[in-house]
Amino acid sequence: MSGTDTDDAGAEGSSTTGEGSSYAAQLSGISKRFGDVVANDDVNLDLERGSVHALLGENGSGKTTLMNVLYGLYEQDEGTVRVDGQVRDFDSPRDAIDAGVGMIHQHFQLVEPMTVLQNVILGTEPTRGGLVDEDAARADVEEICERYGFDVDEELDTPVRELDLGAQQHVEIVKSLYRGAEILVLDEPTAVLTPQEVDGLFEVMAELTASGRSLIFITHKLGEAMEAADEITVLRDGHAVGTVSANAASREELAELMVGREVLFDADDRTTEPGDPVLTIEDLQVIGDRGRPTVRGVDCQIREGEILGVAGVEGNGQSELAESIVGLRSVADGTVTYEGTDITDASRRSLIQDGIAYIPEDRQSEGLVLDYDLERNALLGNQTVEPFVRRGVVDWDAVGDHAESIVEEYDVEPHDTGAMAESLSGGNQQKFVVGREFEHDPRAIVAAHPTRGVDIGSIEFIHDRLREMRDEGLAVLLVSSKLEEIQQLSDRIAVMYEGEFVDVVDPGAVTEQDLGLLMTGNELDDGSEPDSGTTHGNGGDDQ
Amino acid sequence: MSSEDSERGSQSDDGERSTADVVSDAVYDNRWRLFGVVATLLGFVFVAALLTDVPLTKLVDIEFWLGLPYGDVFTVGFAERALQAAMPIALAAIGGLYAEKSGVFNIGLEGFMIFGAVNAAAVSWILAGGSASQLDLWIALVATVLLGLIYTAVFAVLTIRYKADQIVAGLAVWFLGLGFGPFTAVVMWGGVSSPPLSSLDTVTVPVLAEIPVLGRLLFDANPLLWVTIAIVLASYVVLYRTRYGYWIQAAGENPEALDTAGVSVRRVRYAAVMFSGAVAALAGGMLSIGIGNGFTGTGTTMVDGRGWIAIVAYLFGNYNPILTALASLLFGAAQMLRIQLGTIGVDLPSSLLEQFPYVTVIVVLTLVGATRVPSAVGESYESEE
Amino acid sequence: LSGSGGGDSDDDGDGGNGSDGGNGGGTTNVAIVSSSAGFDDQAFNTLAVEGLEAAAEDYDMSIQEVEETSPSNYETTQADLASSSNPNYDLIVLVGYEHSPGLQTNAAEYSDQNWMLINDHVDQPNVAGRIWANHEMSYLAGVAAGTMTTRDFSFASSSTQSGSAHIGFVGGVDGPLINAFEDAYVAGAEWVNSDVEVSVGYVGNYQDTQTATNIASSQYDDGADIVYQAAAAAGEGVFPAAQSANRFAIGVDADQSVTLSEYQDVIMGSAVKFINEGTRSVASAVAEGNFDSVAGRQVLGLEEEAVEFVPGQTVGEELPDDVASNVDEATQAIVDGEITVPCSASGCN
Amino acid sequence: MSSTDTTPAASDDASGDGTDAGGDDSLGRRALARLVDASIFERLGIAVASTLLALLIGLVVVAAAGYDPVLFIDNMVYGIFGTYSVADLFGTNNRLAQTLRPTVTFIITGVAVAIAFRAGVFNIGVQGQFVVGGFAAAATIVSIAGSLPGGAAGGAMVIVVATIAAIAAGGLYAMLPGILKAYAGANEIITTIMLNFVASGVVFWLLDAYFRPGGTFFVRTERFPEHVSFPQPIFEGTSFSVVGLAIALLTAGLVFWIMERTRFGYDLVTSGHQADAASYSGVDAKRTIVATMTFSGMVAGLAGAVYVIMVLSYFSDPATLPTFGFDAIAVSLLAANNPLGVIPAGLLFGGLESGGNFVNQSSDVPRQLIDGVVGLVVLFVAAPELFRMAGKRMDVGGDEQ
Ligand SMILES: Nc1ncnc2c1ncn2[C@@H]1O[C@H](COP(=O)(O)OP(=O)(O)OP(=O)(O)O)[C@@H](O)[C@H]1O
Ligand SMILES: Nc1ncnc2c1ncn2[C@@H]1O[C@H](COP(=O)(O)OP(=O)(O)OP(=O)(O)O)[C@@H](O)[C@H]1O
Ligand SMILES: [Mg+2]
Ligand SMILES: [Mg+2]
Repeated sequence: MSGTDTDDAGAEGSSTTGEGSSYAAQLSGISKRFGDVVANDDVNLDLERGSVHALLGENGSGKTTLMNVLYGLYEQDEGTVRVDGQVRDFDSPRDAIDAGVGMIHQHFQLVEPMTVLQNVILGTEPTRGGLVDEDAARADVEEICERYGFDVDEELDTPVRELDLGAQQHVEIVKSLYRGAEILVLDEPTAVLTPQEVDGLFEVMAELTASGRSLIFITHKLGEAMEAADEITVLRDGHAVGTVSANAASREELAELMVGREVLFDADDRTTEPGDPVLTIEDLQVIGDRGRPTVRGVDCQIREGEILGVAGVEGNGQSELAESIVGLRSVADGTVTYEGTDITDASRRSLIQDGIAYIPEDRQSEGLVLDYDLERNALLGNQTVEPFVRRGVVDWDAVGDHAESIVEEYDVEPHDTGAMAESLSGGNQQKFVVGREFEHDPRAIVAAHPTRGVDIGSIEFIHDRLREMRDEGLAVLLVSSKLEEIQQLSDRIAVMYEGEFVDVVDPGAVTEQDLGLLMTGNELDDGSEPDSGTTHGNGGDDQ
Repeated sequence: MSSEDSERGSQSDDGERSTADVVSDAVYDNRWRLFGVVATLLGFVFVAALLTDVPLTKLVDIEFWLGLPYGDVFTVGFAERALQAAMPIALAAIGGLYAEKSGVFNIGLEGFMIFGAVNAAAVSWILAGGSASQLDLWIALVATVLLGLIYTAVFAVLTIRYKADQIVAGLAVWFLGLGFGPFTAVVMWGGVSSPPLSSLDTVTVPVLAEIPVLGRLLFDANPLLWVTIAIVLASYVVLYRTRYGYWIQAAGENPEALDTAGVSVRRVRYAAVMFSGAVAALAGGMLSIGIGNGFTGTGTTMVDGRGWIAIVAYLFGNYNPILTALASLLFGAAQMLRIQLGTIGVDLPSSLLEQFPYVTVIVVLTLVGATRVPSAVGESYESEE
Repeated sequence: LSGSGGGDSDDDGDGGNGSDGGNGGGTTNVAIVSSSAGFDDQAFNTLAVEGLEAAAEDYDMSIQEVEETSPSNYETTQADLASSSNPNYDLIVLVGYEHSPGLQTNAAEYSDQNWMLINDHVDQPNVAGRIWANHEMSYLAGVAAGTMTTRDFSFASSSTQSGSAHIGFVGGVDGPLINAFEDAYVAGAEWVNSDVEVSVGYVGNYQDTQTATNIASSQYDDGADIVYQAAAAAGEGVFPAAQSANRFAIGVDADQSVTLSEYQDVIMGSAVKFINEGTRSVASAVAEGNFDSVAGRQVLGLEEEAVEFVPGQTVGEELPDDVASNVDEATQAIVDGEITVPCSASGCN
Repeated sequence: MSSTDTTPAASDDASGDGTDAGGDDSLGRRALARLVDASIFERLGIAVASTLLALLIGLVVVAAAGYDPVLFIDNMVYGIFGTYSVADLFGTNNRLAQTLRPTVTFIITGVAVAIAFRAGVFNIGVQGQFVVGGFAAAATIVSIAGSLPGGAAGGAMVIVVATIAAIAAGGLYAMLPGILKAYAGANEIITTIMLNFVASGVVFWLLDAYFRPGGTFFVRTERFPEHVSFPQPIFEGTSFSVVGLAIALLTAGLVFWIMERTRFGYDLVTSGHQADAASYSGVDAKRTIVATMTFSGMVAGLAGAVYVIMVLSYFSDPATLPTFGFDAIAVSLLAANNPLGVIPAGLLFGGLESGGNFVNQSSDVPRQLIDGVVGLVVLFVAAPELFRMAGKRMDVGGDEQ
């Protein structure tokens, strides 16, 4: 079978059976429990055909669970699932796929060493004479890319592991389309994307709805929900607390629905003035994983009590910059000076002792050991810190108390240091990591995407802490792909493009659009997007 | 990284390329491996000489090297024997490769080979005693493969269905082979070894056999050579050109992805593991009645570590069936080279020379770098509720 | 029931007296512990057991075969058997020098136990050490091979070329034991024909028949007319190689043209040692109740007619007479000490 | 996986990708995860159950092959405990010593494996390191024993020196594949298997060339002088010494303590779980790999020393040594790579060894059949799920989550 065939088949399918209702899917009275956790409680959701329906909610509010029910991964305890007006009871994703439901998980389902094409057709390979007919498949896939404007058709023979996350996400979508999905569920698709990629995704979504497909779009981000969705359903603690139409809703209203209280989007109210330089970076050059120079001559200073924000499209060297400063990546050339001493080639361990904290961009593979409990995780990075370790011997009681205090102060759910890191939601995982790093009482902080995939409540909290730290006179280097965040927090914004700081601007003086232009190197050579092929994903999130 | 490239290249190429191209590419991609092999050989003779009393001056003397009777060393017979030595290793390695690609580390190859060797001997004995006809032998080999399937089915159920630890289970298979293999012989023949048994005759293809060297190597050969070559090529095609091959790779790299694509990971793994047992059994049967003349069950049995070498061969061959076959050939050649040297009177202590293949592998790996093991190997997979 | 006795094993040592007392009738209990090659090595283990079985036909004797292939267990295995009281062994036969380190302790520890050690000796009154002169029989194999390689001889489909004087040797492990076979074999061949060329190859173990075949083939390819094997079970692989190369081979330890009759057509002869005779006589002596008469170290060679070169069952008849005459001449010369065979029964230098 | 698949070294000691580590170190992790969540008691139960099941099947074979199954069991039990009543377990019989003797080596080699697997380094070379260590100890003893005073004190001194030599040798020999893995990305599964062969061959050659006493064909060292041996307060004359057992238990305890309570242990275990998290926390991944292999090899070397001093009193052709280094992998995994769990696991293997030997000595059941039955035990021990079949489905750490 080929992509187009299924497309048509699917289209017919919906037009014939679809007459039943104008709803592509209807979830009625869905309840799902895990032990005593009520993930979904009598949730209703009606998905208009050809529309985008956003599902908004904090971590653990039940979004993914609800969708896993629709996708046949979980069996609901109560309630009914209707697709094209017919009651369906999916036992496995296969049934859902056959019924035209596709789901793009938060953590992609791709076979890294296999090529894009092989991944797209996996399980539904067309064959000729026993051999996989890659040419036929290629044609179909290229057509799909054509129609919805995906760029992965240049990459069809590239192993997925070489694509950045944005491209990998496209592969996932193409995969669903190739299998003839009429209903597409996207679980936090934007959590790992750059602003540009997000825009691209929204265009794709528009194309899809235009072609009669129906989308469910999970996110924490109000702006995105309002921009991309027709309708928005908000979940809180497993309840559907409201469904509003996107253009009728206001940020504040939605935020309140989500969090159950008022959220203020305060601008920065800084008190102190920056002091002496803490980190001085001169002509820093770093070689990336693929052996190419990814940081190419960065100069800057981060002073006491200031937050230097680094904006940029992912893969332009921000990660390498951060990693080389904190001692996780060797420096090819240039120097890093910290409080007067040259730390260019210092090891991570010595820098930890010198008080340089690091919030890694990938909490799941770096920030936490997923199959350790929180107590053991509290020692991570503290191995050389008294009183946790004395003369090489660990004092687990001290560590335990430390873990307790982090969980308390940073309100990590569950409030149990015995919980496995793996069982925490990403948001709570992030809170724990942030807490642990801040408790180092550091003198400088390098924070990479500190609020990625974290819900509003936590974002607010983490931002406040960062400001506190700044006000206590710490030097903070903030790397983020959320321009909003950068602008809210930074005292100065450095824009990074192809390994260089193309400009350092005052957050007050620029708009997101200006930044977007700078980030895409527009002043250097007009409109040429940085070649996405050369950028690579920061893994872990898709593991 | 060359090894990666070669694998990637062979996966993503567009089907136009002939196997010859693939091989030549493979060779090019692995020029460092080849270089390493040669370098090690020289270094090795050197060290061996150091350890013994052969004067080093002799070794640094070009004349000595030029003077060596290479003609007597690299004979057609040498190549012939190298091929024969490589056959069982290559077969078992292909099996192990498939199992591991699908996510099951079959460390029990040695054991399955021992069972194969003794079963083949036993069946041919039951069929016709010491004087089995060619037909009997083929029947015996087929029976061996079937038995191999049954044995690995058990192994597969334990490792896949019951999530047995693949490494312990594999070691257990080895112990079982060392025990029940010879024991079968005791039951059959009253001793751990069989009496001499007849083996497959070499088959001569009329005209082709006349071709100078290749003729004698390929067309005046033991038919199992052709079987082996066929299996190697077939397994290459299946792995990189058919949907089953895709599934096997997916099962080993990201079973969840395969599962959500609606393919049963378990079935794929069962198939791959049982295939590995079948070819390992054939490799064993090859030793006892294919090219050899009966089963020897003393000590580590006549299989004598070939199953372990097979594992090294496919890791060394970077999971590419063709490279794996070449790696096996390297082992065969290295071993035969040692023998040739002895034959022409180069007198180095063979307890040292025997180490040559092993040291080669180490050196080459150091030059070439990593072999990437499939991500999900060793991990049992359970699809969600 | 085995358990019953184990508990009070210590004072069983003197149960060993059975060897003196127990002769007057009652069963003679003999245990034999294999070498690391195991009982089916087609070499001295197999022969040693044969000898005991022969003795068991003349006497009321029960034989306990203990196959123990890891020498690190020998010391305790010996002790266990010596201290066993059910049965209470009258004689414990230990195959191979791998047993001597353990026996050094146990012979003294269990001074009432009668021991027989094959291929080595431990200097204790209760030990009968028997050492066969592998080097002498190998020398004769060399003589035979050296003689035939310059003859134009053919039998069945096999033949030798007079043009070249080239023979081969396939050994098991490249260690002193087999080196003794090799050196003596070479010397024997050179005694006949000073410029004979000898190709040498070692399997590296005693079970890999396939490698043995490959080595032999390599040597036949290189022009060897005759290959002598000293690789125990692995050595069997030499004979099919001879068959496919249409050349000849020489067997070892037993007359392999009998034990491996499938290969009669290529087995020119065998260098045999009568280990079976050795174990038979010692076991019988024990059954007779006079172990003391057999105790002590004995080197068994040509002089004792404990080793010899026997022509193959079928090929043998056809061999030219000067094979027999050369072999006899060499035998006599060795016995008279006119020829000194390289190496000794206990090592080479 | 920014670190995983791009550079050779990285892609080898992968696991960059957090929960689902690529690269061969995932093998170690999965191996560990496999049994890790079974409680000690459950695992003991499993071990017992699988042993019984294996023996049962073994019995069927025994009977089918025409031997007496009752006698077989009887011998097995007696062979392991040397008695049928717990009362005289420590009686004059030495069967128990026969059980504890191999147990000592199983425990120490098992701990060696556990160290590596815990750190996600797949050291299959314990056998080789064991051989090298044993050889180093023996070589030291035969070379210095003569020149030192005899008697208990002299003996002790020799033993200490020899043991240090063995630990050093084992450590160095394991360090090599460690370095190759860390700095050249050479897959340690392959290199360690290869080095097992090499160790055996080279040691054999060294023994023959430099240590073989005149007047014997046996490739071995001299027998150690009497005074170079462990004291035997009990079980005398059995080549088992409680001192050896004490060393084994201490080793297990010490390694456990190191893993649970020290920075080194935490770094090591963390690297095994998630290499990227480890380096994030300041652990030098490459150095940890080398350190792990070395540590593991040192323990393997210690095992070699204890073995030659307590059991052999000489050293001979490594090819004829038992495959402790391989059994140790089973022992360690059976114990979920927990150094303390290795103790009962080692005991189980010791019992099977000793019981098997006794059956072999006292009945006409062929040795190979006994080895086969032992193989069955290992096979079933590997599959705890088989015994958890009673409905209960548990989600094992190593599984997809
Ligand atoms: N597999 C599971 N086992 C146990 N509890 C679960 C499982 N999946 C979800 N839950 C529970 O159900 C609740 C909702 O989880 P869900 O994943 O739907 O939240 P979410 O809305 O997707 O959160 P996030 O925004 O972080 O993705 C959580 O509180 C969690 O405790
Ligand atoms: N295996 C599990 N066992 C128990 N609870 C689980 C499990 N997997 C997920 N959960 C629960 O499901 C909830 C959401 O999990 P999930 O991984 O979707 O969070 P997340 O989406 O990563 O969070 P975020 O949206 O902040 O990234 C968490 O509260 C977590 O407790
Ligand atoms: Mg989420
Ligand atoms: Mg979710």
